[in-house]
Amino acid sequence: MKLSKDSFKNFISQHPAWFMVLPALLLLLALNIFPLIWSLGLSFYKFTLIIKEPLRYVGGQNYIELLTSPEAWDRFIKTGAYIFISLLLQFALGFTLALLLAEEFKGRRLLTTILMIPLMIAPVASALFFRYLLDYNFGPINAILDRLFGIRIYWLGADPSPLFGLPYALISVILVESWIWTPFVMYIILAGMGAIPTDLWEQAEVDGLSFWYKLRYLILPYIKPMIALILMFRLMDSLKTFDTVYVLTAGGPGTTTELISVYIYKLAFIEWDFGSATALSYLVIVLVIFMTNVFMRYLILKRG
Amino acid sequence: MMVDVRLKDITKVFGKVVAVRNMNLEIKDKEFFAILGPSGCGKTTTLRIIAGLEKPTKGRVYFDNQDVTSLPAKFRDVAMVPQFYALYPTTVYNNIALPLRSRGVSKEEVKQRVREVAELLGLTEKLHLHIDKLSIGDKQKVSLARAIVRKPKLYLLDEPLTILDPVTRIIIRSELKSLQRRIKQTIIYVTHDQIEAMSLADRIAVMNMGVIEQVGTPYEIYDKPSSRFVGWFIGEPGMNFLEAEVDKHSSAIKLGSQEVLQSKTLVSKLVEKTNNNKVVIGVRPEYIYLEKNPREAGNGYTIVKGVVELIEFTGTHYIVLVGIDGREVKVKMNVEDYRRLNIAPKENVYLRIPLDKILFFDPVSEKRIL
Amino acid sequence: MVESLLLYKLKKYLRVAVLVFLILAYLSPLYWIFTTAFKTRAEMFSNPFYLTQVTLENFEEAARYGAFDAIKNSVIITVGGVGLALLLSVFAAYAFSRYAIRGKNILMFYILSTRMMPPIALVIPIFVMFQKLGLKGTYTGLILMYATVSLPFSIWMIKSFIDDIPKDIDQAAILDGHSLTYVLFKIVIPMVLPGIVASMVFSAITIWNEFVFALLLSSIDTRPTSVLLSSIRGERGFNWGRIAAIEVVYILPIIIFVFLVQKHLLRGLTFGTVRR
Amino acid sequence: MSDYFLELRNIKKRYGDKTVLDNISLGLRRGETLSLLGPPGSGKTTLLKIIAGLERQDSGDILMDGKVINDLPPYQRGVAMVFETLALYTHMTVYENIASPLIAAKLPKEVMDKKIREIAKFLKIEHLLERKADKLSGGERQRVALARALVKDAELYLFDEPFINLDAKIRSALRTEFKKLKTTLGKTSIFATPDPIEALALSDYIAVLYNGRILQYGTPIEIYDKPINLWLARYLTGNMLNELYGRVVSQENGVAIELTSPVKRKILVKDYAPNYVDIIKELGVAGTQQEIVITIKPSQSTIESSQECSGLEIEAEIIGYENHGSEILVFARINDTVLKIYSSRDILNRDIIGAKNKICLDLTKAVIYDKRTGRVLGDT
Repeated sequence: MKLSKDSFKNFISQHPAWFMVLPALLLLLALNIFPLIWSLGLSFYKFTLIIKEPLRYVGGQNYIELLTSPEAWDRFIKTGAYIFISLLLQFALGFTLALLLAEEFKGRRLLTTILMIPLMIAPVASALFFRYLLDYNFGPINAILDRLFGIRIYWLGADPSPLFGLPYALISVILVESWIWTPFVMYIILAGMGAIPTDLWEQAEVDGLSFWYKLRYLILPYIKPMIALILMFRLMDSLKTFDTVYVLTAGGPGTTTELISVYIYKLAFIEWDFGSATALSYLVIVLVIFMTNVFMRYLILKRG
Repeated sequence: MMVDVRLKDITKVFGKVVAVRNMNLEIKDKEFFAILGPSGCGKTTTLRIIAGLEKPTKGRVYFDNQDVTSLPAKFRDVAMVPQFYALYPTTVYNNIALPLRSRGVSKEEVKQRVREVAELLGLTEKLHLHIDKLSIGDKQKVSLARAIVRKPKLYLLDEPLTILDPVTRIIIRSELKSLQRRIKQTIIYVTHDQIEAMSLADRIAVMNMGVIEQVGTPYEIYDKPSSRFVGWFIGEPGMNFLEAEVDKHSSAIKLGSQEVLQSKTLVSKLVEKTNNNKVVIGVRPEYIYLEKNPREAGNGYTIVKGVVELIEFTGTHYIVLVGIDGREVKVKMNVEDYRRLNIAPKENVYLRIPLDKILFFDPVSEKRIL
Repeated sequence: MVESLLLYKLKKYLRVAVLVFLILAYLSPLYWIFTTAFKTRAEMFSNPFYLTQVTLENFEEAARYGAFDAIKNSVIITVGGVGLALLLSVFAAYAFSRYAIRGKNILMFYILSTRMMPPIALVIPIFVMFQKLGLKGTYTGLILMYATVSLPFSIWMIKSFIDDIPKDIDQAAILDGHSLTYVLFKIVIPMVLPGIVASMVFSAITIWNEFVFALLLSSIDTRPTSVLLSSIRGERGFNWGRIAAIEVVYILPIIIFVFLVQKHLLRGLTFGTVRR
Repeated sequence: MSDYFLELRNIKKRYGDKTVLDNISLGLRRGETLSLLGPPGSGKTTLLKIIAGLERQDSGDILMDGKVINDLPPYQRGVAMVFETLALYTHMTVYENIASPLIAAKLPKEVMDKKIREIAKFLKIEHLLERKADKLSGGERQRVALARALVKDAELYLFDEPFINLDAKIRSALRTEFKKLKTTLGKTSIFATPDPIEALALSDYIAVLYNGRILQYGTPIEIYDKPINLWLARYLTGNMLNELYGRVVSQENGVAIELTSPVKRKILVKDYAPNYVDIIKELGVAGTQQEIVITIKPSQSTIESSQECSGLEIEAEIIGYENHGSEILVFARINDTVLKIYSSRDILNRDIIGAKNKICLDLTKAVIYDKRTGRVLGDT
């Protein structure tokens, strides 16, 4: 008994690292890695919780069905359009804010801190509140539009908007997501600018460089690698967009705002088709891995 | 264009730290002026105040009698060369040309002037290269070229040579010196390296803890330091300081039990300037000579007895630490003299000190009194 | 000189003015949340822009609606999840920082990959698993889940703080004659305490705000605030005052956190971009 | 059996495919100070950490008092160390920092307190004891680190570039203080530094490390007067070495050197450097026209025109100078070579820049190297 206790102690003191990592590793194994492998397995089965039907191995059938289903393609295209426009918006606004915040002035720190709030509060809370802001009858946004231009818009409806004819509901989703994430873009660009040595800023000041020269020869070279990174991170996160859509429109009206994540949710927990839902999840994962690879390669090549 | 710079009662406070305290300084037109001091003494802050990158908490800055205290940096027409070259991430040509182009100088003229400066500093071959492809020495040259090309009123250099290896440093230093002879402009040069300041400057201001201790030519500062700090800071190793007593009755100055000097005039002068008969003797390590055998004082020398405590070999010199009644003196000897003398720790030695190399300081204020 | 001094100063003030305007417009939704929470029902319809009469009736109604049970659930789950994650990640982070563990870089990749993964992909098998183990709808289940979710990030963040402490510090202590436990608890942990607090806050915010796992793994008794808020969606005729009141209670702690530890939050937020 | 207190035998260490230490063998007697001198990355820190037991060598033995201690954990080796980063516990006070090794040794409180105050007084940091360690200046931090190492009753003290981040002025002051301390305490110590002056000034013996190997071992004077290769010769003078290039030729009236740079001239060895006749003769006889490098330190030549020159006289243009106060280091150029010569400060009485001046190089004090291998000639 004593011997085994000693040898256990010995083992720990010989391999402290191993022992320190073990508990964390076990938890990750149980609730992350194992479930993921299991769900990969599930994607090759027909499996549902409501009907007492036994698991049925169908091979790649779930995948083939999804890849040939016009419904799935429709969701992918919607998600693509959504990502494209919201990234454009977030980048334009985030870059502007970052440029305005680039130089030191009184109150700069406070402003930068305040902008962190949209990022930190729950997306569910933001989305729910935008439902109020965008409400046709009582919402302040329509109230402002009414007073200024005498118009009101069905922000959460399926009517086509002037922007590429996308439905207003999708535009609203883009608006909310961009409201949440623009500060993120801004922070990363600011961080990139933070990498510009103070010496260099001051040199530009003493040399009397104009704003455009500063932008072109100082700021852009430094934030170039950041831009690729922002795109990568925002792409990954945008593909996962769920909370805001669920609360704002629940994918509706009809399926106008049914992005990939919402579609997976519906497959799994409305139609209870776990097999197809997990298969679609893995298609998304493959897509993300492919895209990050492209970005990483671009980054690595760029950095030599 | 020419300019003299005047700082009047400048104080700069960062939070609780006083970086510069009540500074008054006048830099003459076309002068090569060095601000010398240890790190954290406020020398860089002073330079930044002159550049307009920092606003003084109190006091005014004048260029040619014109108050520029609240003028932003870009309107002061000064050029700066920082310690770490601070180049824009683009080509050498663009780096030199951008300040001119920003000022709306015509394309042909920009080309012309960049060429000239590149020629001057030997950068012609490298104009089209990206700065990442340059050696540190070349980068610092580009930084210098960018300053020169603008023909500014005033050059501000902030330890521009410290990051270079010794050989390049010496080459660029020589070029800088000859450049100043040609362009004849006011240069303010900040450094912590006493050798650099002594080698380059017409005049030096020695700073310590936000205060200017002394302003003068290199040898004024070296030979007649105005305070203990200046004496210690200039020279390697710095000046020795020994607490001594003035004996009014015997007209002598005593180091512990030893009488080192006897002079009525000197003693009466010293008594006038101190209030408790205590003075500090200052003497540079290279002006003390060691001897093994006792000898009479006289003929402009004084002799002090001591014991060898420690010997340090630095390659070019020997530094011998000698104890005198609980005080310590460093003696700097060249290698031949040391080997001829042949001494070892714990041996008795006699220090021969020329009288004209002895200075006197006040023990309380630490200022030189004679 | 191309630009005059006057123009230079004008531009400078203009820039700040534009910025302040932009940010005010940007943050107006927050203004509405807070004013609406204190508005009377009558004023909500008659006057959408200002707040003239402050009332607490919305908060009373929110309490009747079960908002404070949900907040209590949020607190239990968050504290549990953060505590468990912290306990495990401090040890793991130290090991990752100080020892040559094979596949160290896997950690970084792992965090990135969890960021890539739609949470939906993970929740399906866990949903089934929890149902079989009887963990569905329990605090324990949610706490375990959230600890797992915040673990990789928490390890990375604490590790990055430990990395900032030179390894010489540990070696000096070992040479002084101290044991490994002493080095960890008396030297390293006190030195990275700000970092540990920051990572705790970061995990806490993540868990507090999380929605997908909460939606599918909680029950009526254990549902946190995010789920309560989303369930309002199904109702007809929104009581905006009540919703705003719940939201104020829900997001106020986060806003306070943002101001307390903003510098550290930024470090977590820009993970992988600033430090590489 | 040797009389060494510490002995290293064939220590080898690799990180991945990079050899950090290659066959290091050294010995150190009680009370001696050894310097490990070498540029950054030469393996100094790794060697110190292996001696302390903080890292393990791949092969080779460490012996203390003749006993192999390879498997002894760090705290049983009786070693104290000052790290390059100083490694202060920044969240603790100075007092707590110094107390650390005593707490680990489980000393009674009163004994501990007495020891801490003694060492603090000795290092003049008594007034800092209650201060937090991150609120100190560079010099103060250095002293605290020193105190924490010295308070421990160790048999061997290791110092890893402890003065590295200090101003030159404070650095040289601390150096002298440190040497005094060491002499007073009489402890055995190893001192790693990249600064030749520090190594020369502080140690009884120097081991020059280069790319993980010991290049030369000896007393400071041995090493400075005859560096084993050209790289070390340049390194020791901070690249201020004067170098003349030439080849050895044999003539009827004796062996001669045909200089190629910076001047073309043929000189008879017996006239200029009689002490080198035997060594050069061997090379000349072989008839290979061996190429050599003649090195002369700046202090071994003169620039005064009044003095008679018994060495090699060269005329060069003065392009700059360095003012050291009592001495002036003059730079003079001839055919793309810059010669460096110390002179008295009187030279500044005239405007010297741009002037041509005669320079006299004393070849009897020169050290001569084989140009091809870079090794010193006349080394046995």
